[in-house]
Amino acid sequence: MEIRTKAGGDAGAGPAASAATTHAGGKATSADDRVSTRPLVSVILSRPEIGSLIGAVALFVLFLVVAPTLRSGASLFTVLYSSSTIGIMAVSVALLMIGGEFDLSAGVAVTTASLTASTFAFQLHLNVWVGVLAALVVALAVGLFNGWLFVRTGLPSFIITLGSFFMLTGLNLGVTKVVSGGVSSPTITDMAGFDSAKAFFNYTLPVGNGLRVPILFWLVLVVVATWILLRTRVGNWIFASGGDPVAARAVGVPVRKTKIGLFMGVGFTAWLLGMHNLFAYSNVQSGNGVGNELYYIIAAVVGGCLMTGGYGSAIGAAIGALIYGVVTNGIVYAGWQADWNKLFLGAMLVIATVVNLVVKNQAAKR
Amino acid sequence: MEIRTKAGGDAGAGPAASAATTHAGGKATSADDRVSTRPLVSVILSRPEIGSLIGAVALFVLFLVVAPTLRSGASLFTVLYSSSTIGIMAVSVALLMIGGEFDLSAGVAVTTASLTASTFAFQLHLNVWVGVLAALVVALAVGLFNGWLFVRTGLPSFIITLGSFFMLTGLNLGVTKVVSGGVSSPTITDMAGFDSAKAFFNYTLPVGNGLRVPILFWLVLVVVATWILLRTRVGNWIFASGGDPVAARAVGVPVRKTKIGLFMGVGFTAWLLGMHNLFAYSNVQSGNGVGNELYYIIAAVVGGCLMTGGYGSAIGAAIGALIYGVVTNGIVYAGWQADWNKLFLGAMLVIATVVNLVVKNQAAKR
Amino acid sequence: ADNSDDSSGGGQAASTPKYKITLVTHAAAGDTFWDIVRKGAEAAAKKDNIELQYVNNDNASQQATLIQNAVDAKVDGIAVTMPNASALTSAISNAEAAKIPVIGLNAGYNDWKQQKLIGYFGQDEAIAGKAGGARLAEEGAKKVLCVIQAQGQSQLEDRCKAITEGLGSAGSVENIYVNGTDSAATQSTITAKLQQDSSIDHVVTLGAPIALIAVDSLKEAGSKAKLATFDTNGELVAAIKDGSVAWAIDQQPYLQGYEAIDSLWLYLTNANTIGGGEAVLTGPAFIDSSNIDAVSEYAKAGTR
Amino acid sequence: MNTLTPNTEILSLKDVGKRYGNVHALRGVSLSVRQGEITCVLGDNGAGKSTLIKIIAGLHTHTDGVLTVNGEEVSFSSPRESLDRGIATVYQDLALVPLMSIWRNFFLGQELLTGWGPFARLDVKRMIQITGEELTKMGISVPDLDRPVGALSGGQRQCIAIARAIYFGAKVLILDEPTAALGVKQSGVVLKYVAKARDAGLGVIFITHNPHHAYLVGNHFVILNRGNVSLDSSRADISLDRLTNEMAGGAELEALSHELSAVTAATNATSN
Amino acid sequence: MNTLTPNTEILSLKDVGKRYGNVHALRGVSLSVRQGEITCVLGDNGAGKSTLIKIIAGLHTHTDGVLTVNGEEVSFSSPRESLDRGIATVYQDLALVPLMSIWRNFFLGQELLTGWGPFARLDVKRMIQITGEELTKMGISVPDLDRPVGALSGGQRQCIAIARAIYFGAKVLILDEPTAALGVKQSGVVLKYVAKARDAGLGVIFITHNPHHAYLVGNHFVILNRGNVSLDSSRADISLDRLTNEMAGGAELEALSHELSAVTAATNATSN
Ligand SMILES: Nc1ncnc2c1ncn2[C@@H]1O[C@H](COP(=O)(O)OP(=O)(O)OP(=O)(O)O)[C@@H](O)[C@H]1O
Ligand SMILES: Nc1ncnc2c1ncn2[C@@H]1O[C@H](COP(=O)(O)OP(=O)(O)OP(=O)(O)O)[C@@H](O)[C@H]1O
Ligand SMILES: [Mg+2]
Ligand SMILES: [Mg+2]
Repeated sequence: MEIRTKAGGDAGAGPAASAATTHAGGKATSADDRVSTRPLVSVILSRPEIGSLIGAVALFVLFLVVAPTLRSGASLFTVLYSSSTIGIMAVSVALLMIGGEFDLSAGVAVTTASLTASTFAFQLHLNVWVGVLAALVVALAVGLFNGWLFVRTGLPSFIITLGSFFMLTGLNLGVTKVVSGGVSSPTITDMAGFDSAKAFFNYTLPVGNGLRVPILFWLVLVVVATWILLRTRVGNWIFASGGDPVAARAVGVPVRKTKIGLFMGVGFTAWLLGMHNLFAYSNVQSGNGVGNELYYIIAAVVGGCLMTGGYGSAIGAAIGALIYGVVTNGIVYAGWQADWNKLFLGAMLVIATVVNLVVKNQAAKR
Repeated sequence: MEIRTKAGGDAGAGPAASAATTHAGGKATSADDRVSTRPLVSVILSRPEIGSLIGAVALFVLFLVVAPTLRSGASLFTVLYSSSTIGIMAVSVALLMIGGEFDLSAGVAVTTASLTASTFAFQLHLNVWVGVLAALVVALAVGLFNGWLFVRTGLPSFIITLGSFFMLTGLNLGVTKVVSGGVSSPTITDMAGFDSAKAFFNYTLPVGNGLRVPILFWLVLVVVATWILLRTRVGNWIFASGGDPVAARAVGVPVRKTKIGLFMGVGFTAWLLGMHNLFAYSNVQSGNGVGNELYYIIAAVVGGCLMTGGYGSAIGAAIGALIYGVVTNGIVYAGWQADWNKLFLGAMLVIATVVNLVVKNQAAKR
Repeated sequence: ADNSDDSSGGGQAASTPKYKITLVTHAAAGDTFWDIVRKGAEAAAKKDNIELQYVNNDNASQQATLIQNAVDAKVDGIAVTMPNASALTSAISNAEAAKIPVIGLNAGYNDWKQQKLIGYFGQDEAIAGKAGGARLAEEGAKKVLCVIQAQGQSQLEDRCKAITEGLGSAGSVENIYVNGTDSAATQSTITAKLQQDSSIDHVVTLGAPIALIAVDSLKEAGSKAKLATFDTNGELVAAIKDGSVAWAIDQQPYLQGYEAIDSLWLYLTNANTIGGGEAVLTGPAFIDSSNIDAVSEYAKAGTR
Repeated sequence: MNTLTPNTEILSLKDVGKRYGNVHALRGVSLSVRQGEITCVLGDNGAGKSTLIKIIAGLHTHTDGVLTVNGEEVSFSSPRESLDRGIATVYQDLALVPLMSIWRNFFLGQELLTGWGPFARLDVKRMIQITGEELTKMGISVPDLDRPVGALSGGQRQCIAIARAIYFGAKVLILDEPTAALGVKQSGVVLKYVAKARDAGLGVIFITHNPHHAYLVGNHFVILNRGNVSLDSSRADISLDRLTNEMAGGAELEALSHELSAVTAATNATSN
Repeated sequence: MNTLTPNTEILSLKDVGKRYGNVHALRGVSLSVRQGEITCVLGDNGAGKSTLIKIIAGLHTHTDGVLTVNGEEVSFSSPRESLDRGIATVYQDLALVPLMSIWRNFFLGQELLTGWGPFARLDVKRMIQITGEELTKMGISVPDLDRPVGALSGGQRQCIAIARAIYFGAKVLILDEPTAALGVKQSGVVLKYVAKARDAGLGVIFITHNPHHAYLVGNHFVILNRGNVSLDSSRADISLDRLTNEMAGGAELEALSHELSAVTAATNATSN
């Protein structure tokens, strides 16, 4: 036993050695003089959503200047409402992205939910609420299917959900066509339960010019998702499943179940938004929703979620959705030429993420 | 010196030790009896594109059975042509994906190229070929811009190119509107050089029912890309930049230049396809191309490219494009209800990738 | 801009106060049809000293938001297309509650009265489609291919449905979907369909650019089918002239845009309404070889 | 401190084999782990040590043979199953999530909760406190437990993985080259912990390249050679020197040592 | 074998410092590397060793002080610049691309070409052959050079990284804990290689936790402690024992050793 023998010979050798020992041992955790405490501002700046918040504020100020209309309360509610229709989905899409996966079927799933509710209630002459429940089951089933197929095959979720994107698009159209003979959902405004369902899913609070209920749904979802992410076991698992699924699995995190759950979460918000769309607009075109999945992803990414998973926040995604709402409506309020609005949208997107980045780098430097 | 001292004492110790030495030392590279040589079939099966090839063949056979029309030579050329318009872009998109990045602006960049060529030649009353060159410069510049912004900011390419996707969409529309007063490109059929350019970019070889030249472009691109990937230094760098950019940079691979080059490669193929579209259809709608980027990505992924980079092949992407062509046209040839075609497309996509996966797993097991 | 000469509007701009009017359409970006609508609207705006904002979105709920935006901006009038009127109901009633006059154009023939608009300029898709179908029957059509360039849009489906009705028992109609934003894909799909079913004797497209691509498909598939289309643009008029497209159903988009804005102006300045409580039909009219010369000059200018 | 129960066998492998495609990484390996004993697995690079422990940890499923835990035949299909039977593992290629904070990594998969029912939430304060204590005990200095693990040095990360496994180890503790990236002091601490775990009645599998470390704590030694067990001996039957030599290449190193010292001497002569 | 030129200084650091955000990982480090000499850098976990070599390798840029190569002041902004000055590095967290084959990894960034002009292509045959030879020389057995690196064991991967650096090392060779994951035999081979590189006139920086390995080959010893140089001595001025003790915690390990052996003895007595 080499080390032992030697040790016997040299125990308590030079003063240097013992100095080093005291230095490194004991309550070293607090003793490292190389680390300056991070100033509060830098702790705040290192949150995922801060960059986008600053981007959002900057854009908002810009549009307040160039678009006087935006300064009215009514316009603010319009912007909030418009943001909420992206934001509701962005919350669950962000959670899924933190968990390392994509859902390209999220946009059409919203339409699937609307169509299911109206078609089901209409065809079977049931109370509208039964249709609403059927839609919930179907929306969750879509999420379950995506998650199950993902877990079973191990294929990238991009390709799995691209497949279900196409399939749902086809089903939305084909089933509606077969059942109702046209491409839009049957009118259910005169059916039992419609008014109460409408009152719930499209309620307008008598605040100012009218605060529409999706804004509240959105807020609640953000709070719940933030709570889940930061203060529950499942939140920990989501971060781990996205950050390093192999490592997470190795320490016993139920990675597969977590991911399936996240896909179903997207299904749930798709249902919520789908119900709002149905009751707010009375009927639904079966071709709707295509392409919206990209906006949800944009909101999440602009809000600081990493595309590769393992990092991000629900609040960030909400801010991303808000940026989207401010920009798309701001361009209209500013009266800019409609031909260019995609150009502005693209430029804003890049600017917001670059601001985000600069802020983060600043935070890291402190 | 512990080890030395000990060594002196024990040199040539037990027979076990020396046996082990001979066993492990020397020309061990060939001596490991744990490894059975892989049968040729399994070596072949482990290529990235094989799974998709089998998927393609299976789908092709399926459609040959259900769609008699497909058995005619003319239909085959239609399928090939249709595949080539996706395939030309899929080659460069696959290379970019192997290099670890995405380009969501690839679809609209094609339209940008067409619009640039026609608008430039028309407005300045120049020979059409000058417009063609201008379009090449612009297309490469778009790639350079994407690559430069990516490298400078370090933001995910998804978000960078999403920004340029929106910006190009806006520019296509806005500039065309400003310059030509409408939303489609000016007619250049009567301008100098049009006929020769058309003869080049929309040549039809007198083979069978007419073999259109994009099919040849596509073939050449696949061969060149395969050569680059497998037999050049740059190919090595592409795999490394996608597989592990940090490691690649650490061993001196010019990761940034490689990636900028890949973005410019997408620009180049966008130009090529854009010129074909311009001369084949004489004028171009400024809203065209939106959404096609997804098909390019699908082709690459179905062809075995990893979304996370570092793995894939140009041939695979070509097969992916072929699958797309076979399925989209096959559904029509089979005379299936048009309402359901997206459903079929989605199902085929999932089936093709699952077959791909099964084949790969089989290969790994041998 | 007030005094600039305008070839189509003609004369001096009006000296009435500068009203702000928003035109909200369901156009997909980059469709030539809407170019013409917009040109008409702009001509009227110029003439009437109106500040016109044009906005568009092909998603109904987004369109509702655009209307809401206009209400928020307290514009003086809104012109709107209503392919899916029930989705726009609440936004339109918000406008009316804010005392903003709303006028309909292009789409919404069946709904504009219910929505309490001050007027409507457009064609009845059913009438147009039926007329087209009847003409096909007259030409002896047995098998008609109806090409839809975007899936799941009612107004497009309605056209094909109306054609079926107009054609009656004379023949059958089959729908096909193409990716309208990709010329090559559109061409291949139509080609494939023609190769698959050689009994197709007529092809109807629902937009001028698609018709121009279908010309190539017919050529490539070696099909003898005749080609007809809804709507026109400059190139399409040329194609009718050279015979590659037989006829087009014209609803005079320029007129729709022009009249919508102009009658809002009349309403704002003089409380006039047009149509006597009924819709003002701008179509359908057929453009074919017999009357093509009359429109080709204007088509070049981009107003037909 | 000796709370030893009689040395009952907790875990045993019989003729276990594992194939990765055409590579037969393990063949006919038999091994047993007893309560209160440390079984050291030694062997050349690529001998199959990590593969062996990945099977026990549930990360891979064995393709041949029988794995028995507490007398019950098992075939783990996920690490969870292994963990649930009280087997805690420190992986060679770590199992930490780089973007997550140190304390979240420490408790990953075994989070502490406070509150009850739907209001149960992470007990962040306690988790941070315990993480800090455990790391301090290991003698590494990590000032900010909220920092992401990715920003730590290789050795610091290794220490977190070890501290976690020891903290949660219930019946069997598996360590795959835990001391490889560690400094002299930290290695010492880890060895001490391993010995403590054994004394608390755990069965320990300790993989290392260092015969000195192995001999310092091991009760039982297994040498793997190209996927086969080439030596299986209890401490009483083998000396450190013999062990060193049994490891492939032991003899070679001796020769090298001579050679090197000669060179070094020469160099020193020239350079000084 | 001794082709030593006079010990000219190839590389030197003066008061070099590096901050990562609020962590000041290195402070005022001075060091010099001479031709034909091996400078060993030792130190506790997290002492800043890897940070130091990442600066020299061009992976990070230093925030304070002066780095001089061949008498010229430099500040590398990419590893390429460092490589171009003949500095080859083996990173602790490796630098291999898991999905690429072994031979492609070996030659990554320094590919061999055949043919000329536009027809220049990879000389696959020669690259495979050389890779095979170099790995065989290191005594590791990798049967199929076309396999992806990701499927190799930790030690096998380490060997590839080392073999590559040694093969391409031109003037300065930097090794960050190269032997940590290696078996006894492979460690010996690596040490021999390091000595050979030195004898061929290269300057070598050798980072290790193992004072035995360090003393076996080193000419010069630098101990880092919390980002500061706490010892800088040439071989002539220090003994192995002293070196071991200077490393933080050396003394602690000795004490531990005693303790452990006592425990082990007790255990053995109980269990046998
Ligand atoms: N996923 C895999 N696919 C194919 N071969 C593998 C895989 N993992 C390991 N191997 C091979 O199996 C053999 C044993 O690997 P293992 O990682 O168990 O070795 P080890 O004894 O832990 O080596 P080290 O001491 O270097 O860590 C090696 O030859 C390795 O190349
Ligand atoms: N990217 C980084 N960001 C922030 N801090 C870092 C980063 N990299 C290293 N550090 C910190 O700098 C200090 C020095 O790390 P370094 O990796 O140089 O240590 P080391 O001496 O190589 O340790 P080991 O022996 O464990 O490899 C550590 O406290 C570590 O946490
Ligand atoms: Mg191992
Ligand atoms: Mg280190």
